[in-house]
Amino acid sequence: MDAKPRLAVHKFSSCDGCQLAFLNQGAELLQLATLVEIVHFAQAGFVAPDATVDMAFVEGSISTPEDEKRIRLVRKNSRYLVAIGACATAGGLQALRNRAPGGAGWIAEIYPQPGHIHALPASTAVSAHVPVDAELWGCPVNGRQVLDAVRGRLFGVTPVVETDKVCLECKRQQGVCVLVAHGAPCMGPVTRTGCGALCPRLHRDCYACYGPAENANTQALGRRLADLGLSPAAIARRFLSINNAATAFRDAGDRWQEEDHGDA
Amino acid sequence: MAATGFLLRGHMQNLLDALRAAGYRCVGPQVRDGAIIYDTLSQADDLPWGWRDEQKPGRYRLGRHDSPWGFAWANGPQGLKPLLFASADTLQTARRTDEGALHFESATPHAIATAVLGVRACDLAALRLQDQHFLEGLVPDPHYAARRADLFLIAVHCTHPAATCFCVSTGDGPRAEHGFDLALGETEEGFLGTAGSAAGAGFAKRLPLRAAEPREQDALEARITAAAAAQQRSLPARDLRAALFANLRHPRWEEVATRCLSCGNCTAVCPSCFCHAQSEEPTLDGLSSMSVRRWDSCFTQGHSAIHGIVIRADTRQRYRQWLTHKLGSWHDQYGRSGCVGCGRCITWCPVGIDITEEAAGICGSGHV
Amino acid sequence: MSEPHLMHEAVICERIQESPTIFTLRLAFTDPEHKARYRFQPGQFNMVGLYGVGQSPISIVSDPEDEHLLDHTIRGLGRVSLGLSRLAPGGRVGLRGPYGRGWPLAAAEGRNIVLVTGGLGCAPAVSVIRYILRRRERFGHLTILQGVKHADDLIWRQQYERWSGLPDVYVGLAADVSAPGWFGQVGPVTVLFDRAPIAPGSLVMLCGPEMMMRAVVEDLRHRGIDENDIWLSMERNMHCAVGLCGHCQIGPYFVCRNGPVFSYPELKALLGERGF
Amino acid sequence: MAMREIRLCVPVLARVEGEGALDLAMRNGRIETLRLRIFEPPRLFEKFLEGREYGEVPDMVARVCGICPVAYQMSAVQAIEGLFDLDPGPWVHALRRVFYCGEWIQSHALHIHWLAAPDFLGYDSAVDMAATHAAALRRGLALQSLGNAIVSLLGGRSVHPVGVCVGGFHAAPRAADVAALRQRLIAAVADAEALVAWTAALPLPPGDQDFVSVALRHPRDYPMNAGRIVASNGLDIPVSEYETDFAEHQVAYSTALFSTLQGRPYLVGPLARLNLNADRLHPSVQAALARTGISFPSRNTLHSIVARAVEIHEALLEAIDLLADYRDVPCPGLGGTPRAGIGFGATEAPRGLLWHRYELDDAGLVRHARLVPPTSQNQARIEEDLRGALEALGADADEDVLRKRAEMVIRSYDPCISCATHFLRVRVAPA
Ligand SMILES: Cc1cc2nc3c(=O)[nH]c(=O)nc-3n(C[C@H](O)[C@H](O)[C@H](O)COP(=O)(O)OP(=O)(O)OC[C@H]3O[C@@H](n4cnc5c(N)ncnc54)[C@H](O)[C@@H]3O)c2cc1C
Ligand code: SF4
Ligand code: SF4
Ligand code: SF4
Repeated sequence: MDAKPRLAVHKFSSCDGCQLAFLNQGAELLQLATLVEIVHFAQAGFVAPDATVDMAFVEGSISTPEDEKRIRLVRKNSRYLVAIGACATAGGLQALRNRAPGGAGWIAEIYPQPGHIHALPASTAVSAHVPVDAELWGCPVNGRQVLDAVRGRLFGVTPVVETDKVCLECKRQQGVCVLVAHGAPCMGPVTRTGCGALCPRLHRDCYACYGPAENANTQALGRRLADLGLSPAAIARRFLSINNAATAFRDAGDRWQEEDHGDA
Repeated sequence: MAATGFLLRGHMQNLLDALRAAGYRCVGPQVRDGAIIYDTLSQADDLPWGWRDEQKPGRYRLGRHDSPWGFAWANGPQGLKPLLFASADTLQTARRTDEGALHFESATPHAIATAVLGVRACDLAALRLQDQHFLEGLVPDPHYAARRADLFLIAVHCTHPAATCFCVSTGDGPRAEHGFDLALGETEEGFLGTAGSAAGAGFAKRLPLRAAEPREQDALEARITAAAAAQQRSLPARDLRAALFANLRHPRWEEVATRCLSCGNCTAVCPSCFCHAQSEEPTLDGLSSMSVRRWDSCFTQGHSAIHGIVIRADTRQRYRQWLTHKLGSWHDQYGRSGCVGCGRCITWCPVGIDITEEAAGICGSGHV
Repeated sequence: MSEPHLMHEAVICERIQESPTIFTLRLAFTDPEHKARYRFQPGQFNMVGLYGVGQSPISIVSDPEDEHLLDHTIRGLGRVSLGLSRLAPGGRVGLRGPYGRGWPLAAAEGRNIVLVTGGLGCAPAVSVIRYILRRRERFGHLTILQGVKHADDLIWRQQYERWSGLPDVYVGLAADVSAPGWFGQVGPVTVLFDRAPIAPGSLVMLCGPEMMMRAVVEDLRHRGIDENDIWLSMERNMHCAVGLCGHCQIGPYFVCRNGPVFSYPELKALLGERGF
Repeated sequence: MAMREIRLCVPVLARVEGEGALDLAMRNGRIETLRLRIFEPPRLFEKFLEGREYGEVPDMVARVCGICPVAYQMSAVQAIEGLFDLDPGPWVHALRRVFYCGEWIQSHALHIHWLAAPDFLGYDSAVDMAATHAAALRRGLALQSLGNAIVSLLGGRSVHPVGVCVGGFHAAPRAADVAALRQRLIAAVADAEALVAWTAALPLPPGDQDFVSVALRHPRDYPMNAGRIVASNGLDIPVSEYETDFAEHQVAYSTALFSTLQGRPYLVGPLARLNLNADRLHPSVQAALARTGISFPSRNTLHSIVARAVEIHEALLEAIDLLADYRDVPCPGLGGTPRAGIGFGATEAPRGLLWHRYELDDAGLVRHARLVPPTSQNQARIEEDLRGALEALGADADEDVLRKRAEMVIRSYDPCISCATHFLRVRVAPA
């Protein structure tokens, strides 16, 4: 039998929620530890940030000069690099600061001495800095996603890339469409599946935490949200939320913001 | 068809009890999450008594009304499809030994005998289509077959079509004509029952039915006729297969693609759509793996992806595939159109795209 | 009821690397009963399952009357096929089949055969070449025309050379882009048609990218080949292979059961229509 | 005696949520400089919230922290509902408390087993403990899953749950699901009780420090999502007056702001809660606590691990009681009517008091937001604690002992540096 693959979990700018996809697995995490050698996963007590590994999971966006250096090192040391979560795949909610004309100005408003704060002008996805081998979208990713990726790697294959819309899963779960039946401004029709259609099953609108699906018709959905009574500014906010820097959503958000300013 | 007898509204529980006594799990309509949903039904009180639906493209609302009717609504998002063609189904389990040997086991479900109350004519027509697909094709599908085997169907004639319904134009409703065991027609005091099979006739004997009066029969007929007349939509009355395939470059495809979300809701609620995808789900330890099939849709990228190429990469092609299949090549495959006029794809399309309007627009019946 | 979704274990008896990305797995069912029961027609395919990963349709290239090994020549591309490429002899796969309608070999008997293939390693075509060569007396002249994009893409060079040395066999090779040492012609596969023996009344089998197949059909029609004598092997996404999952439809057809081999008139209306 | 200077470098402090740094300069057993540094790459939540509609706030603030998203959602809805003068009623209050119990259970169980216990048992990680402490670990993981299951019941998932809205919940769980979960909770009570005894029996180093505990206090309940802010120095104020007595200031070496109470460090978190509210515990929790022989209020901050186990026990019993007569309601959420003004919310996150203030305009859009997470409130106290604890080890303590103790002390606060981030480097260097 081959040596166990070596695994690392690295954290960048994030809320730590995606790492919990591992830490919340309980007994399965212990099982994982028998299948792979966990080399670096600081929160779980494994510390070897500079070790070379077979498979690295990266949580968080790149947002400081130090992050930039570190992600290159992680890339160099990892045969297979998986970006996990909205921060690592699209810059995260914190990428909203990329849009602020004065990102630095914001810092000044929160910190009395902004000079001590070292940050890059933008919070960006891992793929903006180094090549990634796979991306698992979601805020947060869940255990199924990360364990599938590890299992696939053990079988020598890449993870399945889920690109379908939330709606499909919503219907498989026999969910009642909240947009049609309640007029809720659901983002399911443009959002990537993976969560199990949690929000519509709890009778609420999806807020797109899994990022854009393939072939997302953001224009048509935006118009529908307008029919439901949302203002252009509110529609823009729907797109410019958790995955605001993902291309499809950023573009849609820009368009509706322009519309908003046009109206004003 | 002559009525077998009359069931008072207050005796609906007797019907459910009789079904249970006959060994059936009973599934029926009930109000949940703001829609009428088919689920296990334990008591007649849970039926949607006094509820009415209002449907239009992209919109569905339930409201109360003060008549005692239980079936004064058209249909909800589901037909019989989820009961037979499960939205997720394990097809086989594979186990791998330490030596690498593989063992495959089938996972055919042990279906329980199920009685469905409140089946609409359009759903019976769709059931016939799914039977053709899953049971009468190259090889019958054992999963569908297992669930289909012990199905007892109690139809209810449609008397309150929605604005989105057009079963008259597809020839599938509003009256349930065949394919049921028992059919009920709701009137002011209760239900006129008609047996549609030997099992249904046998079962009717266990119900507290009284003789139906001609007046009641006439009233029901009048209601069904009025329901048919009330339908506002229809498919163009022409050879749609020929017309669609003659119009593959029609600009309307491009236009509908600007509205369509390519979300697949229409295919998911469609009672005849059968596409599904199969995937492997190994356990973390790698010792076993399940092959699972799930509802898929021709509106997804994966549906037509072959390595490196997506045959239908854009929405124009996906919508066209759906419509040309549903209204066109179904004729070649199953001898009739794949549309039974239930109108679900119109109501449950989040942006309200209307199949009858698109078909008319593309096939050119007046308004292009 | 039969179990159309159930796989059967097969063992890899031999593995042949045909090119850097193409390999052949020679498989045998481990259950002797199933092995004895299993029959296939030339040109049919199996679903080959990689444990824990997925299943893919792969043509059977061995000869139905030959030994009891099922040969599959596979190009490593995605999850399943690349994963299969890593298996070694003794490894196990899942197998179910055979499926589909193969080449019209009965109709081809006694006729001159023209095979036009495009792109890398067209497995279904190789199966039919081998089939004909083993039953040489039953078929007329055999013309094999292979086109590739880049001269370096050509695989099985030695095979082509061997075949070209056989009596009553003509082999023509073309590359869109030449390279030093290229001995074939330069251009699309149709540049071979002027020199190649394509007698009227030949039966033509096509396999390759659809753009290429369309161009070839066009050309052949001008050369007086009857459209009923043109057969094409089609590829579509496929999950169940038994006409249930709906992925492989081309208009009215399910490629898995009405195909993968179609006569040109069957496909004429939709061939080249993007999206079908 | 020779001058003794120590230079130590631990590149990453493991088993904390997020990453930060500690600069330490010691000479002859005396600390000359000590700085808990948090390089939080600024995520600027308070700015993102500006211009957002109030209904978006619960989903956005959850993203401050993946480990205590429930706390962020609870403080936020409390603040907004307060401003709207909206009382969501007993059903919602009860279920929110259940929801919060879930987060306490999962967060505390995670901390005890994955982060803290290896310190006391001499391991580098919980995975390494698996062989020798299998049963305890299994029990801990089961409790952690149970906490997650409670949060998922109401929120669909345990990290960034999606069920909460201003006015209540988007959907009521089904009675059958509640009943099934409640049975699992009942079955776990013995485990929770055993966990209290197990943590109390850990070889916890002694400690005795003078510090001020700050927590909520409620007339009847153990504090969670309601009450006044009280402190062991006699402070007793309504939530809205927090800013009068507590102040945040920036230090050059950290991106997390330091909080002080009347200019002095203070403690928030499970130990502070227990120190101030032991009388509010469920009687059987009080009994289990009495059996440990540790008396509260405690002046040993390492008793935090016991306090966490006690709170798991408490949360479990509360959830069981609160779900006893569960009936689902058709529409559990109430839409608020926006109005302009300022709302305050404070709840007890697993790591301590989490205080929010929102100023909304009359359209319900956020004008200003201020979030004060527990970790920045504890930051000054951690430094103070480290000084005391490390100096108490004496001038001859070797580097490894110092480093281990420093990590142990920091960890006992369960600092959630995700509300901050980055590497925690412990450097013991000459001044
Ligand atoms: C009838 C038929 C016979 C074939 N015979 C051969 C052969 O002999 N040798 C060979 O190398 N290839 C053959 N192919 C193509 C082969 O099936 C695909 O290359 C293979 O499925 C790619 O799968 P993957 O998992 O490696 O790729 P991925 O891109 O990861 O695809 C994932 C899944 O999508 C589906 N899929 C993707 N591409 C195709 C495709 N081209 N056709 C059908 N389904 C696809 C499969 O279900 C596959 O498992 C044949 C295809 C068909 C339809
Ligand atoms: S509720 Fe949302 S996700 Fe579900 S079908 Fe409707 S639009 Fe799609
Ligand atoms: S439904 Fe949408 S917002 Fe909700 S969890 Fe799923 S992807 Fe995220
Ligand atoms: S027609 Fe409507 S339901 Fe169907 S894919 Fe398009 S937008 Fe979705």
